[in-house]
Amino acid sequence: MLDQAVFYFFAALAIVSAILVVTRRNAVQSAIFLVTALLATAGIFLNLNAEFVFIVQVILYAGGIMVLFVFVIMLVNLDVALHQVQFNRQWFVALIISAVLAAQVAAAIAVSRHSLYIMPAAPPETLEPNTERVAFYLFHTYMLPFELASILLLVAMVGAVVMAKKRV
Amino acid sequence: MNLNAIIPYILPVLFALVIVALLPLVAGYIVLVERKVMADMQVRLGPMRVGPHGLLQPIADAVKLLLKEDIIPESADKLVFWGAPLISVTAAMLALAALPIGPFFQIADLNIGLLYILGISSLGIFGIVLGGWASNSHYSLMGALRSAAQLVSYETSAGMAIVGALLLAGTLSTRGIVQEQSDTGWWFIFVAPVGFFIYLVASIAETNRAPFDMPEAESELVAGYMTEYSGFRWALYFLAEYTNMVVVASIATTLFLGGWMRPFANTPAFNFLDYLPPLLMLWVAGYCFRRTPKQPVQVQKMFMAAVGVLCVVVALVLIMPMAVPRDSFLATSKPGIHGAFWFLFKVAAYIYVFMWLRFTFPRYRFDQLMRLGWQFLVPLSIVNVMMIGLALALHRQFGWPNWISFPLCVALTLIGGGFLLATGEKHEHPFVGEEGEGQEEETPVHA
Amino acid sequence: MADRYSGSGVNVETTVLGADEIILNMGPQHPSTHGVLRVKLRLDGEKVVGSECVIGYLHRGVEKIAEHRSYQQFAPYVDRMDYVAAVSNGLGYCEAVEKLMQVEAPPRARVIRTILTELQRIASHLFWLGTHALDIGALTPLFYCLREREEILKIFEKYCGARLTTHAFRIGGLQYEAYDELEKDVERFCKDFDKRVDEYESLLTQNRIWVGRTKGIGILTAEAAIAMGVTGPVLRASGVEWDIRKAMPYAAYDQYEFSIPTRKTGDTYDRYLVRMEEMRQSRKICLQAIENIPAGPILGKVGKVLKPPPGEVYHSIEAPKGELGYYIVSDGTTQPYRVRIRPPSLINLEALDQMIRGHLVADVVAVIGTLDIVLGEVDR
Amino acid sequence: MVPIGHYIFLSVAMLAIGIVGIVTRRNVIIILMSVELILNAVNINLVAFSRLVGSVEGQIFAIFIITDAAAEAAVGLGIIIAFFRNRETVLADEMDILKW
Repeated sequence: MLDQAVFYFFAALAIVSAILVVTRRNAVQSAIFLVTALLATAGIFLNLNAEFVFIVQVILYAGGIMVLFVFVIMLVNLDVALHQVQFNRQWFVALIISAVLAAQVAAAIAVSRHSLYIMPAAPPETLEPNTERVAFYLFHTYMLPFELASILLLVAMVGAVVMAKKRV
Repeated sequence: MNLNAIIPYILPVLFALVIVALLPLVAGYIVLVERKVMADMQVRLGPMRVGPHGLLQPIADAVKLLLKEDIIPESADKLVFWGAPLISVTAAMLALAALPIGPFFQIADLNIGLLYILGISSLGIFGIVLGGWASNSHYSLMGALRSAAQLVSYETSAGMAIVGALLLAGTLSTRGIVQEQSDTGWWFIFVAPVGFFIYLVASIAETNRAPFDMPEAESELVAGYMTEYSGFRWALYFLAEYTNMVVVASIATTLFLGGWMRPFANTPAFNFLDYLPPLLMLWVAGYCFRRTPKQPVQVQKMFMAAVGVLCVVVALVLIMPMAVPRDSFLATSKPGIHGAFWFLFKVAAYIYVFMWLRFTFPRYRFDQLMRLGWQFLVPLSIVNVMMIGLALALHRQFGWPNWISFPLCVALTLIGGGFLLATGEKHEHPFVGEEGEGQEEETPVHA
Repeated sequence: MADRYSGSGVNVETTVLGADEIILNMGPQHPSTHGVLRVKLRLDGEKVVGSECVIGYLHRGVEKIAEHRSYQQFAPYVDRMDYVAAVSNGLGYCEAVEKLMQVEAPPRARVIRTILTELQRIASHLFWLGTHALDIGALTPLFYCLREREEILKIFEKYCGARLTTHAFRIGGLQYEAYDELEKDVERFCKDFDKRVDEYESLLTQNRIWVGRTKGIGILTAEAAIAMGVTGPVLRASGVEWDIRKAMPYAAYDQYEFSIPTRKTGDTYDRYLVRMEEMRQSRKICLQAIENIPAGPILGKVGKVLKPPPGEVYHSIEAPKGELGYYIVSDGTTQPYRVRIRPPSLINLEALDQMIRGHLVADVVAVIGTLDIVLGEVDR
Repeated sequence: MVPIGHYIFLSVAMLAIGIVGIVTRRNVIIILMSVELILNAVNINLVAFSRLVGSVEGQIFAIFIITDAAAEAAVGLGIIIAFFRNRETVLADEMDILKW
């Protein structure tokens, strides 16, 4: 009961703010709504007993990546940019893509509704609290991807510094 | 709906209400204490007019701020300008949810408690950045940008310092961390002093306090991101800042200073320390009563006496669990009451250190701040984490006794710190040397 | 007017701005421009690439007022220029008029003038130290400095009844006879003062942050300083040993032992050290002076109505902030024909642009503080 | 319990919104933000199915995706800053030359 209320609240919040992200003229306001969408998603994660993903989402996504976004928006924000046309005339393409996507998913759900539709109430002990299990998987089974991810981050960091530097 | 289903929610909601209701008052009185401490260090008296010894000053200030005209600049982004202080305050208050004020007084004991506090309080930066941007003023924008850069940088080292303590505790739950310190009998400040130092510095920077108060440096940026704010919105920023101070002080207390534990909690020989809290309160009460006849007005006399009586009541509450028979209900409340006292006492001491540093040191320059953060604190915190890991490994894998492995690793960390400090001296003033090459601005081809 | 004093030829308005450059108006309402100075900063990020000082917000036409006042009537006006060091202003003016009239103040007056002026130098430097430290973020030294400055102001108050704009001297000597305990008061102040300076130094001199904020900031080489006519502690910190008290002694300075502190680099830290040492030297002068205050009249032979012979005179003294000069042209009437004042703050302010180029906004504040300008004197 | 289909629906909706953003917006920063929305949509699916299956491996992949998003944001924003410095624009359809 409470679970469902929380989910639908966060889901609605996420969708509404996601729509606002792509429709606001001002990039800073878009960023604010993106943060809201991400936090709403984080709430959904928490509702799914994924505490660690929740906190990673909050710290990294909302607290880290989005701060970077806001920072860059402020650096490049031009008053002129606000008065320019903000949208391409490609609504048609977007609509088609969305429609095709929606149809696909609807079909998928319709076909497999019996196997997928009802989520089994997961036994509480399997997933709660699972921070330790996440750590176990991360550092045992998925050790190599983890290290690769850190290398990816390093490369990205170097790349970002090189590109954003003033005089190369 | 079943009543039993609601009961677990009642107490946390009650605690949350208490904290949200009391926090503005607490923040106001921290400001008063700060002004008093500052005055004492600067051979002055500080606020003395509103109430005896200025005790009603926070309330007068609050009333003034609430009644002030709410100015929103003409060219500001109204929505963001309106919402930004709320973000700051909300983030700061949410972070309090996972803090254990004594063993019984906690809103929620999350199993990711510490990460939760870190994550939520890192959201407060949006309030600052967006507020600075929305004001549409150069000073505000520069304050906001500085603050974004500063908070992101120092969160790194604060996080690493916390990782060090987490390695020792082996859990993320705030209650578990205190329990671990209680079990071993060693506060983590003695096991990882360097980690505590890093956290102290980083937490000052994170709360934008002097000597790292770059975002609001009043002599450079007027008031930084708050320049265009006034009245109640400004008060909200202020509330957020002081709440954040309480939050970082609570984290430090929980992680490094033994949380709600009394000093020497496990040594029966020091049990007389249990009488210290009531005695302290009685001493404060005595001071209040002594000063009562010296107040100029009848009302002030009564108020001063009332403060004294309040202190006596608190002292009685503190002494009550020890006076009653051992197995009565009141006696079992002793850890809760005394735990809360010691927790708040340690938080207050930590905040006092903040104030002390603020009134002693000049302000860093922004590039120096960043250099200190990235070239000294971050490497040092990494060294610290590695050394704590090494100490734990030596102890657990090779069976070295604790009293060898930990001092050894602290010494190694200190050597690392000294090395960093020595190399850091070399790059002092990058901007003076750069001036020559700054002239030859390359022109973009297509511009 | 603004272009004339920019000292750099940067005309901010007409420069095409690059993408990263913004203009920041510092002042005239800004906590650390020490009054109503307005500095237009051209910034690349936080780095200063150019600046222009806009002055005149406190212009009161002091020089013009002089032409419509008698010589005595004008004396109180000079106190309002550098209001932090009113006694020094008065001394300069009185001595200039005395030189014009070819009279001399009696020895007793000259010694007491020296004592009060040196006390004023200490007071001015204390005020500078407090506000400079406040600009750099150290809150506490200000109150310590004001505590000592208060003692000096109390001495002034006892002597002439006024604390800030004292009007302590009179053309030809002193306004008032020294009160009985002047020596004792000055001695009591001087006895403690050395320890107090040590106290300030213990807060700042070795402090890593203070050193980091001041060393290498706003370097002014000796050549540049001389070329721009910079005087006072700013010049001496660049390594030029020039002090009018030694070079062209006035009042009773030729009788006393003191040294001129100088430093080499000419950065903010050096200027800080020079001023700290100057306070110690001033204390030394005061101690020597109170030992032997000659008896005798306090007013030389000047009439009730001052009518200097036609002619012109330039006389300058070493005010706390640098060379304070008065150029007076007399046409033989009771009112000066023209008075021109050379305020040290104005000339020193011209070095600002050169000193802050390539530094950060925070350094601008430090450099404005270290120049020790008083806008009352810059704008007159 | 919430049916898994609703999670999928949420995820698809966010994906669609992200695509609409990428296709229709001119501002590169907002395009990048739309990409973040899409990655987020994927995360919702991963975590929901991880709960459904009763294993945390889905969460592991969500964490990897967040890492990837961080890298992408850093590089993307670096490019935007470099581009803005040279051309003073953040509009995608003005990025019409290969070299400058």
